Amino acid sequence: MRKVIAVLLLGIFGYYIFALFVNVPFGVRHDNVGQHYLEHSVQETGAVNIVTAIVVSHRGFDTLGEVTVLFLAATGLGAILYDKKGKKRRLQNASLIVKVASKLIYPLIILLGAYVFVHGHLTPGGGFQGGAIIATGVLLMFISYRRFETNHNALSWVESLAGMTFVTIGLAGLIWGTSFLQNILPLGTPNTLLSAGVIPLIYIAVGFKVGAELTALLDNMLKTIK
Amino acid sequence: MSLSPVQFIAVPLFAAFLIPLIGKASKETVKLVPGIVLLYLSYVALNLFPRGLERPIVEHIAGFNPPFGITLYYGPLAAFLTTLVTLIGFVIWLYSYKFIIREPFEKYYMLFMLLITGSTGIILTGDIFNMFVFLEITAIAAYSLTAFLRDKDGAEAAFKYLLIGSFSSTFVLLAILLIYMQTGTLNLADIALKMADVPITMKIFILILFITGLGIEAEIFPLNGWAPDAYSQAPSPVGAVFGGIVVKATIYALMRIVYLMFNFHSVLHFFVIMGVITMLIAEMSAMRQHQIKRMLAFSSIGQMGLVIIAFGLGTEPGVRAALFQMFNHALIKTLLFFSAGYLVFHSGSKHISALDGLGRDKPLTSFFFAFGALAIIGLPPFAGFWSKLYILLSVADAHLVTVVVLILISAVIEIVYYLRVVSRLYFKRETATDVRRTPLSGLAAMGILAVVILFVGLYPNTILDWLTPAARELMNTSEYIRTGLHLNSGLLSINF
Amino acid sequence: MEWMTFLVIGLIILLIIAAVFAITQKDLILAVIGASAVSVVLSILFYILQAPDVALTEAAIGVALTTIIFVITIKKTKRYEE
Amino acid sequence: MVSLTTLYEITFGGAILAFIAQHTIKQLRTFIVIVTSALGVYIVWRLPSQATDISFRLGDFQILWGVNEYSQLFALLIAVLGFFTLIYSIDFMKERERLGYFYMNFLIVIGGMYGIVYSQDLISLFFFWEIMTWSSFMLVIYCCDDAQSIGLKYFVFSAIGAYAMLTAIVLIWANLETTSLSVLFENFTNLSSGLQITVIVLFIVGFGVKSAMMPFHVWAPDAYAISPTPFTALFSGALSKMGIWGLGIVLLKLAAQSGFYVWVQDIVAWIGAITALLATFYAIVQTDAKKLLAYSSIGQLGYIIVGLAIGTPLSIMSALFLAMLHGIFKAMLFMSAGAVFYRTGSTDMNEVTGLIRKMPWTFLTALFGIITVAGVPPLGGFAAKWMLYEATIQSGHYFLVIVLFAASTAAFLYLYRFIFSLFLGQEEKEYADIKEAPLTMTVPMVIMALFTLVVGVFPGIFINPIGNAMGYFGNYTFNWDVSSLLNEWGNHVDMMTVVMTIGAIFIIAAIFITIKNYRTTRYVTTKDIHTSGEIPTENENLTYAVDFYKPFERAIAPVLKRSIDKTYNLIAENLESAFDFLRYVYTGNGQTYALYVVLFLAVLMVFAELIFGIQL
Amino acid sequence: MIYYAASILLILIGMYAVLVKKNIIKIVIGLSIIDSGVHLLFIAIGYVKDATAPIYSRPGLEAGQMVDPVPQALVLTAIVIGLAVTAVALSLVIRLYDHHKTLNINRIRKLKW
Repeated sequence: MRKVIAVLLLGIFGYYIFALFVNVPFGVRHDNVGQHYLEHSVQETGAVNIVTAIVVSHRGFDTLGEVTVLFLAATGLGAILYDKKGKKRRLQNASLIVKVASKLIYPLIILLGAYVFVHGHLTPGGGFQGGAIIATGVLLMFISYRRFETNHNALSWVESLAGMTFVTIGLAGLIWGTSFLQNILPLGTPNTLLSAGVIPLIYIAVGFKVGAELTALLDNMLKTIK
Repeated sequence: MSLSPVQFIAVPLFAAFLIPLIGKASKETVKLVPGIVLLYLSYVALNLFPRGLERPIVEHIAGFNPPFGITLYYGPLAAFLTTLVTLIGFVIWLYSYKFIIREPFEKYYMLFMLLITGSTGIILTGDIFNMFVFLEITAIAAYSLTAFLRDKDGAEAAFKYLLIGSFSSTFVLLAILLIYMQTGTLNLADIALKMADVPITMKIFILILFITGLGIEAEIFPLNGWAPDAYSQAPSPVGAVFGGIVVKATIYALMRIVYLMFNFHSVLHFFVIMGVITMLIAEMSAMRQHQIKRMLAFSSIGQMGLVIIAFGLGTEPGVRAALFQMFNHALIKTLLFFSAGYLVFHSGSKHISALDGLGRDKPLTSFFFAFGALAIIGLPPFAGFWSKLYILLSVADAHLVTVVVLILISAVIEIVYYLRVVSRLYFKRETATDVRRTPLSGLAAMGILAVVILFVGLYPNTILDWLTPAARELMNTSEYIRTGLHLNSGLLSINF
Repeated sequence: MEWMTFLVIGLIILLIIAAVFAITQKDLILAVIGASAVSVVLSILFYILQAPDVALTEAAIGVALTTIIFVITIKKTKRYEE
Repeated sequence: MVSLTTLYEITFGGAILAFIAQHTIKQLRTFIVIVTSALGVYIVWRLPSQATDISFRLGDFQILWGVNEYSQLFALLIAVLGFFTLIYSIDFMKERERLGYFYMNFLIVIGGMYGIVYSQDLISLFFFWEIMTWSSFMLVIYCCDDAQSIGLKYFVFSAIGAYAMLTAIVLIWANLETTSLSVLFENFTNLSSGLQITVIVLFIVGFGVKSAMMPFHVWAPDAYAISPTPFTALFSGALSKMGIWGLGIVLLKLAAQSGFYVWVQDIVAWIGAITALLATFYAIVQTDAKKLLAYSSIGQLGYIIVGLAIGTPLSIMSALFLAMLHGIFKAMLFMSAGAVFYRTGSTDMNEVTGLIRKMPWTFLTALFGIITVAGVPPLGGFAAKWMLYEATIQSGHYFLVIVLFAASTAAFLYLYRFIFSLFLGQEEKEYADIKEAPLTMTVPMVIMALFTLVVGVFPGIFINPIGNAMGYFGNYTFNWDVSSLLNEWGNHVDMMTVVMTIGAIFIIAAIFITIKNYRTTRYVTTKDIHTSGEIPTENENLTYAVDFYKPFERAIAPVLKRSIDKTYNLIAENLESAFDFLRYVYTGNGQTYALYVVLFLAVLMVFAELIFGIQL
Repeated sequence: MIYYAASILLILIGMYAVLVKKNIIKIVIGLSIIDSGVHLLFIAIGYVKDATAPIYSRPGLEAGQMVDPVPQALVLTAIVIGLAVTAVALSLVIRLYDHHKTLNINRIRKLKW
């Protein structure tokens, strides 16, 4: 019964939504804010990766929100899965090959993550991607080594400090510039590592924060009840 | 540092990041942080308020001119709502101070701060995608807070909330996508400007998606299934957060979007109809509830129905009445949740039938509940009276006498279920009394609210004088577009 | 670019199949793998649509992290749907 | 010093202070309460000469408070009754709990009533009306057992009335853009006739609920009976008069201008008469003294409504006269019932008997009270009733007068029962060591009792202020002596002579009967009753008051069976179960809720296509 | 064009799972599939035929040759938000299983009235 109703309703919904898109041409250039960004962002922000420029500069506030959402998820998860009793992961030790291999790969992954977020303004990727990569690296260690422990203290320090750095950069813009999150550093030459003003700084903060948060999140999930 | 509206968002956020660090040093200090932050925010609010009334402050985040950057729009309406959120937030903190003593309370305060960030963000932002982000922040914080007690019912309520909340975000996202596709911009003012060229089909579907998406959090029937569960199973201050902050911010978002982008009159009448249905069904359901907080939740939905009716009139008195009702409802429902929280705590049961005779035992808490009940019914000399009166008058001005009658019928139903509880409170009971006392911080929070409610009831002009420009702002779309787009006021906010 | 079109069509068919697999499979682990397959295909599609940033993100988050947390959850609850 | 604002400040301030005092310095509480109400009396007394109109803006509305003779009449009643009932309550309430709560609400009720009669605009009228309503509700649920459902019934009916009123106010605002009463009176004819009758009906319902007009009276008996007696006295004496006050304005100021006046008059008059008759029937079969008095109250209010509805000068005067008088004698009667309750712990007429020698002052009050109710000379009730009948006959409502006579005659039955079963008859052993009620209770009662006598002799002391008050409704001129009544034909009825004559007869008869009876009576207990050979058991109630009017009850049983109350209960139950059904929408399943969301979306989309005819 | 169809289909499949499937983990999977569909739709409307990614990675690239970067930036945010929601949802699932010992949503409906 529920199936029939659901299919019927979804049919109606899908039909109308699809009907909306039937007349929308695919792959056509529109005259919109995106064009403005493509044309002016390099001068305005110094970043050659326009997506990064938008994410960190033009829509930096969104990114702040995004970081907040992740932080929120980690906090919420911690609150929901909180348990007074001491917690232990219940994973088995992996085989020796996996162990050794992951020990070898682990620093490389971390390095890759760092590379991705440091070069956010130049190449695809940025803080989120880098942070996620770092978290997967830690996850690898979690899986391979039963006793692998992250330093919680350090994690939460990193988490908080990185978040505060982001906000502080924003407030610095308010103090020394004209508005929140405004770029207060020289833009430098596009396409070099030390360019794009505060973008790399923000992305580094975001990278650390996301990495720490996702790690904490995984740790929390792995360790809970049962 | 000069004052700027962005602090409403940045400062609580900063505090949320700071809390875990402070928690390492001393757990008790953590409890103070939100209070300090909210006090600071009220200072900011009081300072910015006159400026916002005089001339909207448009803050350009990162210094990019609209529509290429995100802007914050601090006009009379935003000034009013941020002040409201700050005030409610402060009393909720005061109340939580002794109420939330369960571990991990520092997480509670973090979530609470983030929720404040989210809702002020919704209110202030002038960018539609940014609004979505803040909606999500608010929603996720709300899910987590609902399940904060980690009990069976809390998790269930939170899951339902999340399930429907995800639908909400999907629809909002789809609507944003359609808007971007059609207008090529995300700035609210710019969208409003370019919306005229959008084909009507598209417009209506965008509107439908927005109504559905935001209507979920604004508790429009039949999208409000999550609300009674979430309100009743969350810790009491969180119920107050929902009724006082989250819903208000979402309704604001919905109405801002509707008024700004869609100017059909028939659409507004649709809101009147939806409001009436929401109100009636909620009040009728509230009457048959056995749990006090569930009853409050349904009553909250009913009141939101009233707000939606008033917004749907599309007249300036209507909007003003709706804003007034939002203000009063935020205060009163918070007071009710606070007192109900301690009543539940003292009686040890969520059920109404367990409340017999608590009026004798816990005179002050019961007094505040009775006070809130009388106020929310809309009896003078409390604040609720004026807003209900204004809503009725604006509805009658729009020649909708049937709606007037329906509102009054629902008010009668409201009387029945509220006073049933009140008279139960003053009933005799033979069982042993609860020796625990209601803590001073809780009573202080309720006391502040009660004083404000009474004050506004006796001097409604204090609020109404603020509301008139706020209502005008919502109605006057062209002014919003003008200030939102063309004033180069990245400098404005700082050079005062 | 004819082969590209075919590739895209193939990928999209794969996408839909993976999604249907994900929601019909009784074994939740397999279902999650289906969902992660959706993410993989999506990531490739993002790349084809000239969105390397998004592709990278989808790969890191959609494929790796989301899948992992699903798997952890399933480990902590129940593997098979009733 | 003497102004309306001070009056409000003192009354409401006193309310709050009383509450605070209860929780800090208990001894101060009584003092504050008494001083507050005494100051109220003083200020109200001095107001006409000194008060100026107060006008200020509140919200979008011009609030206007002012004093006129009409409101002054009611304000004095409120102030005096409030003062007396509060004095009465000192000892009566002494042993009770939560006195802060009690006195706070009591003073708020009084303040609310002042506010009503002095308000010259609809908003402040409604404002104070609702304040009065909720504070009196708080007093109704002050005590015990069934208070919950009774209080709720009271409030729901009040709310229906109040909201009817609010609807009328909203309609007036939407059409005339005013809330001022005087502007409304001037411009009332500018409204369309449909709107006129709507407004009138809504106002009549609004005020009718408070004045216990049929069919909105069902809240009254229970609410009167359950509330603490000092408050019942005020409730029935003054609070119900607020409805009368409003009805007076609606009928004589608004309805009189509309084209429907004749219809409205007749219908309301008949409603009033039926109210009087039915309430009297109900009163006869009551066994609880307070309930009996409550029904009697409803009946008396019915007379007053008739008087107002007929609308000739004489009838208006009689109505207002009766209203004032009713305020006093019903307070007296409730107070005496309360005094009995205070000493015996019961007002059940089947239990309590023979208190005449134990509580002589209480008896005297009750006696004066019932004589006034019955409208027998020499007390004030006679003048009032007499005027009412005369006015009714003159205006040609002959059937109405028959009904009123019937009700009036039947009223003797319950009045007799009241005084007979409580005070006369056999003394019970269990009440052997009962004493007279304390002074704080007897003094107010006796003062008021004497007052009814004075009014009986000198009706002018009422009639002249009432004549002034009627100036509010138009140019009625009266020029009557203090101690005489005037009928339409110009005949004076010298009350002094009447009173003297009747008084002399009464005294002689009383002396005669007393002397005669003292010689022949002997003491028996109530158990000494012939039971036709059956031995009465211990727990069988054999007080002669049981089944006092059994035959009569049987006679009017068909009327009583179709209780309006039951109908309301039936409606309420059905509504509740209907609501219960609606509640099933919330199934508790999150998925279903999600389905609702998609359903809503799909329906909207389909509608959009249907309504806007979208081309897809 | 086919992208539109594919993403809408994904959304519908996800919604079907949310509306019909009894298992709450399945429902969460459904939610993430809905998200994927919306993301794909976003990227699809930003696409411009024969254009490159919006990165000035080599000299000579011009604005006219690039796809619209804004939807990409939005999707980036949306993906992270989706992850956050999924994580919270799954933690709730764990809690629910802990209390109810079942994943069947029909048995998790204690809160009716």
